[in-house]
Amino acid sequence: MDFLEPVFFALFALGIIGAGLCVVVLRRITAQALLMALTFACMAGMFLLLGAETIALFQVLIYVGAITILILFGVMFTKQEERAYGLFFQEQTRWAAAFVLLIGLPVAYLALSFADPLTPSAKGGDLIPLAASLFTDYAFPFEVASVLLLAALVGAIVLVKRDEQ
Amino acid sequence: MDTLLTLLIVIPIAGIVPLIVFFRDQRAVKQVAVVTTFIELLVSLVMLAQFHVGEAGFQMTESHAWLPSFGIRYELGVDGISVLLIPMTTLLTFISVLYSTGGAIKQRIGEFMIVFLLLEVGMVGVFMALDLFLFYVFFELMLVPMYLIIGIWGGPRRVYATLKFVLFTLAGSLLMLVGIIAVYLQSGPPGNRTLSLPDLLDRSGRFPPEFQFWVFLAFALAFAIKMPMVPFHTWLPDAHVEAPTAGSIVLAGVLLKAGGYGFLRFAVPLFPVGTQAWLPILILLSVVAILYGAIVSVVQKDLKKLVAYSSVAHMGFVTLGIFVLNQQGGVGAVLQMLNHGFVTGALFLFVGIQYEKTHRRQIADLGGLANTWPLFTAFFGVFTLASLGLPGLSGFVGEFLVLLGTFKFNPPGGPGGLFWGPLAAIGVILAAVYLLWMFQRVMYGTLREAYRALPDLSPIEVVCAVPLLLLTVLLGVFPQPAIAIIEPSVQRILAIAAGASQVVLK
Amino acid sequence: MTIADVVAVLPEVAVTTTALLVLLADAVVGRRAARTWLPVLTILGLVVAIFAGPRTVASHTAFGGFVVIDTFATFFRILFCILAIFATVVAPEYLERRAIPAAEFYATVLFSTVGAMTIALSSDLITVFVGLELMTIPIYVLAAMARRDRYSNEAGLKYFLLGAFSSAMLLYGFAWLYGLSGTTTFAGIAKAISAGGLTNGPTLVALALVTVGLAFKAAVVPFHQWTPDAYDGAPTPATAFMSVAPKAAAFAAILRIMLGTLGPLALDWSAVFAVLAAITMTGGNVVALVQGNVKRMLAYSSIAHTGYILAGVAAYQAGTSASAAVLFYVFAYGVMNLGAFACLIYLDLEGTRGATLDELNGFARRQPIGAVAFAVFLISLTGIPPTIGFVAKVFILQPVLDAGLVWLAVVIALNAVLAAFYYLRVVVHMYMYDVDANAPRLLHPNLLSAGLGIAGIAVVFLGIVPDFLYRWALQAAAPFVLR
Amino acid sequence: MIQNVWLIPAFPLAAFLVNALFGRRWLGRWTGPLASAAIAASALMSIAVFLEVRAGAERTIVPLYTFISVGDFHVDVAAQVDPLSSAMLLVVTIVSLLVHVYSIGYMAHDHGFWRFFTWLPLFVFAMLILVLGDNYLVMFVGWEGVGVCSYLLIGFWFERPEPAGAAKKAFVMNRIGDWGFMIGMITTFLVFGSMNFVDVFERVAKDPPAQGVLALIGLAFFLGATGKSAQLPLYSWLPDAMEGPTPVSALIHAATMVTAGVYLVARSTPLFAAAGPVLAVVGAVGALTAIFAATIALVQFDIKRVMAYSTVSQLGYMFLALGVGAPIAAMFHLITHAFFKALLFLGSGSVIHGVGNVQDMRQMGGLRSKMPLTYWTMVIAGGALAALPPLAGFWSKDEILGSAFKNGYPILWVVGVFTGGLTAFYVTRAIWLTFHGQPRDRHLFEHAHESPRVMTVPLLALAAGSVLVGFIGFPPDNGLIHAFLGPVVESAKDDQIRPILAGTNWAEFLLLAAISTAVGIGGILIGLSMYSRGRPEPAAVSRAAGPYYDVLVNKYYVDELYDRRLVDVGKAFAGAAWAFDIHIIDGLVNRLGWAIKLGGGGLRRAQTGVVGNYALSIVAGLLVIMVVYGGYATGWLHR
Amino acid sequence: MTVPLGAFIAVSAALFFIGTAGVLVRRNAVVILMCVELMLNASNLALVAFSRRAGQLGAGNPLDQRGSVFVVFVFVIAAAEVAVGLAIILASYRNRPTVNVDDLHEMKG
Repeated sequence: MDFLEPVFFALFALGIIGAGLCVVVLRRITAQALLMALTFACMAGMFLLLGAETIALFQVLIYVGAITILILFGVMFTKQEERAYGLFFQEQTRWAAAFVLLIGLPVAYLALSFADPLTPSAKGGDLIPLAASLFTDYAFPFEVASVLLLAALVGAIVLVKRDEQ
Repeated sequence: MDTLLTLLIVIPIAGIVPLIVFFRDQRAVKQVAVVTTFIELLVSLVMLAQFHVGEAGFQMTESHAWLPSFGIRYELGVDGISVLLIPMTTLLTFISVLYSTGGAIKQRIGEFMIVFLLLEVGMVGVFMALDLFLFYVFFELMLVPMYLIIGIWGGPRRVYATLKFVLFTLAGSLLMLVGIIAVYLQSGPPGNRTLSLPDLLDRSGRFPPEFQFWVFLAFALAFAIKMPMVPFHTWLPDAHVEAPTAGSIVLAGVLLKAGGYGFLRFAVPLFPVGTQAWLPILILLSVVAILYGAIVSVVQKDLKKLVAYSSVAHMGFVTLGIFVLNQQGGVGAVLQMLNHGFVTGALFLFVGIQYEKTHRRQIADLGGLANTWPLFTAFFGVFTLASLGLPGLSGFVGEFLVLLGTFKFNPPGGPGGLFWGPLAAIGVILAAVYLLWMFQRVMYGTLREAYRALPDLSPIEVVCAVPLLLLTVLLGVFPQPAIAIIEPSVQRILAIAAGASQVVLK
Repeated sequence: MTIADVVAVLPEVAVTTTALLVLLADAVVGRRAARTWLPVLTILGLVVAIFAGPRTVASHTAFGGFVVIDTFATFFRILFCILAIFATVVAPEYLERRAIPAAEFYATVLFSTVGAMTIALSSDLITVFVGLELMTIPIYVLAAMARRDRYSNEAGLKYFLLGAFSSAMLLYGFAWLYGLSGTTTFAGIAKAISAGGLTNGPTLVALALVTVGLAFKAAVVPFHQWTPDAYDGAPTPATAFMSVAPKAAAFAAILRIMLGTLGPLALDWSAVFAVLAAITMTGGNVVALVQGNVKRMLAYSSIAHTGYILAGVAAYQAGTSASAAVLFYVFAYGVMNLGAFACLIYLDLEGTRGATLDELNGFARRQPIGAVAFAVFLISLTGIPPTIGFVAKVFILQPVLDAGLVWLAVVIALNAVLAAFYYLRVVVHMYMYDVDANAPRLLHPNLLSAGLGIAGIAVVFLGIVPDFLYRWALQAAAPFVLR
Repeated sequence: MIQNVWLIPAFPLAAFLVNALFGRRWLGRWTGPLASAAIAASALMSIAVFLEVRAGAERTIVPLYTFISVGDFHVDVAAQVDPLSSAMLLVVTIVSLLVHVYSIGYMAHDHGFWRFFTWLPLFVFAMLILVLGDNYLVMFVGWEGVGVCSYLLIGFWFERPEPAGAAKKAFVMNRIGDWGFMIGMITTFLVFGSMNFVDVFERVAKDPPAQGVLALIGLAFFLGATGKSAQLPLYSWLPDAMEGPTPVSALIHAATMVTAGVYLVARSTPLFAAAGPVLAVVGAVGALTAIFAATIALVQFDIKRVMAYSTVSQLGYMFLALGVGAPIAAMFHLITHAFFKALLFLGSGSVIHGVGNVQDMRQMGGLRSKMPLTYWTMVIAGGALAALPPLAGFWSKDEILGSAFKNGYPILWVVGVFTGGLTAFYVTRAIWLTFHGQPRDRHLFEHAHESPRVMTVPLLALAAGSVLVGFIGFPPDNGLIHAFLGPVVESAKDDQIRPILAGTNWAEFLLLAAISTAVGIGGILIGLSMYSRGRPEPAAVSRAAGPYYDVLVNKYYVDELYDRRLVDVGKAFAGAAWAFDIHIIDGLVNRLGWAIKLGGGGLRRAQTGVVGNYALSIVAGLLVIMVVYGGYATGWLHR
Repeated sequence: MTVPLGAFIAVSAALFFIGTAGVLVRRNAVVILMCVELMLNASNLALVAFSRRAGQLGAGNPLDQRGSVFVVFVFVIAAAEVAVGLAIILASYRNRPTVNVDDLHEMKG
């Protein structure tokens, strides 16, 4: 299995970066959404490689599932059209590329400085410890997060519900 | 009474309450305002009577913790300098309020009186505060009311003028605030810091020369703008021209004094080395102000502008007197402040009265008014003469002492008193030129038909003018009682400055 | 989770419960009753929250160290509750007129308040991030809450997109911090970083990302551009709240993270912060100067105030007084800025969208109480005594000078002059230009006027008697002593 | 009596106060007699004081109260009663009294009657302060006080523009002189540590400071004197001052105020004496002014202007005397001049009054018959002015010229003698044109009348003075006045001042007197010949003189120089200064505001409203911050 | 395990900046939202990778809980963000049928 890891890693990395780039570059919104889902899926693979099975599962459930679908709904509800830039300063691709490369390349380079090799993952999964810490140590942020969801819920409803009259 | 000074601050505030209650009743508003300012005047006179002449230090001091976690105190006190400036303030305020009840303020009189009483709090406080922070608070407290007075009850270009006034003043005072805080930090180790002037004077030997250099600059900018010294004076003509009469009176009579007072009270004794470093420039600017203000006054077409520019020249004498750093100069500067308060206040009062009657302020539109207004002419003439420094009236004593001090001024290196003194004295000639020319064009000559039926001074206006006249004459003929009050304190300040600068330089 | 833990977060529980009760009550009671009683319920809940918190100065932890109840947290809890109360007080009439669902508005404000409070009491990256999001996401909703108002939509959308973007940056920075230190607790990270310092490349990346993320939340130039549009477009009561609470929360986060966590790098970031502070206050003021719309002008002015507060952060070397100055200023800013925006509600009730200067002409005649209150807030924002704004500026200047940043102090002073120009110009229009005599008097919602009146008096009162507040700020700042 | 010397100025002051407060409403015409009575009281007191001084009270200081005392500077309001001041007291109060009485008649029909009698006693008060002060500061108070009264009284008819302008001109030119006074006074204090005459002169005598310093002080005081006493170059206000009522001209601009400069220099004799070349300057300026003004007086037609230039000229004589070291002669001339010039003015006033406010002599003529009393008194005064023996002017002027000659200033003597001729000529011309010949304006002549008694009695009194006062200087160099004023100059131990108490050298006196009298009579004869016989015809003379005549008629174009050139240049300068104020100083401020607004506009445009741009600026900010942090980390940026 | 930690982080950085670039260059609000999600995901990857590293420094679990718990919270937050974000987009779309953020520049200056 170990020798496969670099292969899988390469595959997933390729998937993440390639699909991510496509999301940015492509012009068809549905394709973009699906490619985003692909990125999420590859990410789940990465999580598996890192031994975070539970996270990977959540990733699939929440991202590949819920979020992608939500976004697809959003796409469906709105009319999509690409228009030419109306104002010259809206065209900023070159600047954006330059800045992002100027920042991204050094950051990526610095990222490689985390050179520690990772030990093979111990078996047994991460679900139990994760759940345990989530509901004990992290009880407070967990509660806050639930309030957050509630707030988002209320907010989303109030924003999209039809007017009463 | 050991809370007399606080009482002076409280009275105007207390007067605001009935003003708000009777807000809609014009008569009541006027009565309340007049009575309040009159009580304030009486109390300030009581304070003056209780003052022990001949003692140099602060008297009637009050000191309470105010912001203990910051080491700031509510500390009041008067010495020979402020004990005269405060009654001047209360008198001018009373006169302004009294005059304003006579119909000069036509709208929102309730608001006007509230704002004016607030202004009085600031003005009185400035001269009593012994804590730098408290001083700053009062210093700025004068700002907003005056801003409103000019902006609401002013002339056609009031908004421009009032914003200019505020921005100029703030630019200076905020830098001073930085300076004050720097002083605070320098005053001692954390926990033992203070802004109380008496404490600071004990510690001012700790201010290193470079520190003094910069902090003095910060203070000097604030005061120079307030005075105003050339070249920071351009707000003054605009502010005066647009301000209502009452505003002009206190602006010229009191607010400008805050600058000179600040120099003398804080900047000089706290930063003697800084003072020395900036001395040549300040002397130069003072003399320039005297001459330049006078020269520009000569060509003014607007009566109020002329008096405003003449203020620049007169305040030049104040700064000159302060910065020659000797007793004659210092005492002369204080006397000049008093004199300028009464005389220029009176001139603005009369320009205002005149304007209320003729609705003209352009000198070219006036003329011959002496034919129909004998009383007005008499008063206005005396104040004009006092303003040009006629001996026997108050203007002379201050200017003379300042000149005397200037001649004595003998700095190591650089031009001395024998250079600056005669130059400054030229200002005395020029004052005669522009004031008499103004008087000639406004009061002398043939009277226009339109003005023939206009009435002379009303009883209220006479009541406003008489105390000023008496004071002008008294200060001119018998200046010594005032000098006796002022001198020890000036001497003390100069001595402190001299002592502290020796400590620092050693 | 023990009883003690619950007790520790009782105020948060109270606020959350209130939010739920408000939503529930809205569903239960009738429209008229709701209109009267929802604000009352909200305010009551917040008052309970204020008194539910601990009164002692002793700090303790709860939830296994994830919640720190110290003086700092207490300060901010109370501040956020006060701001929420104030925002609730000024809103009802506006919500009614603009057909904004009131219950959801109050609930959203309350949710955001919980988030802000969470930031203040957090002690690790996770809690602070969750709190930040709980604070922000309701604000997006608030901004967009006037659904049929295109400006509100635009404000919400812009704020949301950029807010999410910046949150992602902050999160990525957090991730790197975690990677660097192997822990998410503030104390742990601080310990790990003090070993390496900035010379470590990844530390640099993390620091930069965190700086930008937090700077965005506080609206620091050049990360501020969402601010004017979001403030401008949002419904005015929402603007009033979102201009103060998130900013206060952002500074709570900045203190917790930059000082409490990245303290070992303070030498580096404080230099950047000092420059950012100068740029921010100048940029905000200069652009505010040329605004014709008062709401937008106030938005820019709030950017300028960010600069002043940031200067206090940059002056960390002065010790407690720097953090205390930040806290005091945040408090002062909260009251006066919220009040200033709220004063625009009078005119908004007439249908304006953040009055232009000309629409304010004669305001003093049409709405005397509102005009006095507005003038007081503006004077306080200018920093003229005897108002809290002045004292706050003094408290900021003191550590700035103490830290040796004389140039920054001078920049602050000069900026205050710039600011005076446009603040006082508003007073000019209210008091010195008159509208024709026929202009009707403006509506006079009692709650709004009472709230503004009290706030105005508080602004002056605290300007005259600031000591207890400052002492409280000093206590609250005690956890952040770096020398 | 000396201890109560303060009553002397107190009476006029009281009159001033009473008239000022109650004059307009209640007193009305009673103001005149009231003021006169007050002055009379002062005059009586002055006589008493004078007698007491004569009886031996050489110098008494009467302190009243501390005026200013700051540090080492201490000045009392105190009177110094000594021969000099008591003599001046006498002159001032007596002439004032006469002028007051005269004015009751002269001003009778003026609606400003009460005002006139308010200001005139005030003037007397100020003049008395000037005279009595025991130090330069108090003297200065009086000095400026008389200046301002002069201002008020010149501008008495302020509804006309000319008096108003003349008043201002007078005050401003005086102020230029006062500048010098002030500098002299303050420098005196710096050098001597005191402003009291006694202290200063004692120091000069015992321990004189460097001559240069004294010269500076002397010149400064002399500048003050030129302003007040209308000497070159500050004389031009005096002719203009004739716009005031004639009694004012008589009192202020002939008899008293304008002599204050002489009094100042005489008072400071010890100081001047020790100041080296300053006295020579004084003498030269005096002589120059004397001849300069006399030449102008030759061709003026306004009767009062002739008298005004004559006054300037005569004051020049006094300074000449001071310059040649003869202060007693100067004081002597001051006294005689006070009488005869006051008389000339009052006489002119009587004429003007009589003919209905006409001053141009070309419209007069033949008035002798209509106003004989005026005529004869004027003749006496004219004779005194022309220094005909034995009238008062003869004695004093001759003493001046004699001193100039004896003390070694032959050029000044020549100038003086020649000016004497000119003086005789123009006074002859004036009297002839006014009183003799055919009436040139019939209408005017018909209505001319002699003045009422209240005016003529003072004329007579002054005429008596003009005849008799000269004898206080008899015998020459050794008369009453020399004995009396001797102590004033005695303290000046310097070879430049020669107290002329050596006794009379009759031969010398007669010779010199003969020469100057001859020149004077020559002048009179030429005048008579020109105006009574028409030989040579005055018009022909003026044609022949051509441009020179024009120069004289136009008063050497000095007014043009001062008013047009200097004033215009000054105004232009002031205008430029104001433009600088508005455009540069204020302009800079406004420009700054404008620049800030421009910057705001620029930054505003960066706020495009487009989310993408906002995000880009966030990223750009991130980039910069990273670079900065990188810089800190690597050390190429310093914190 | 042969793949070093740095590789994971580098991939996460790449994805993060791809997302960043997307936010900068795309104008469709929904797409921007997607790009933000990519950025969040990049963070998640970094968090998990780091938690793996932190875990092996400590004892017991291969993963440090902090990182993975953080990731879980990010999931929640991302969901909430998407929900609210889409709601805002839809609300805006009702008034002005466009999802093009360039068209929303009525407020500027």
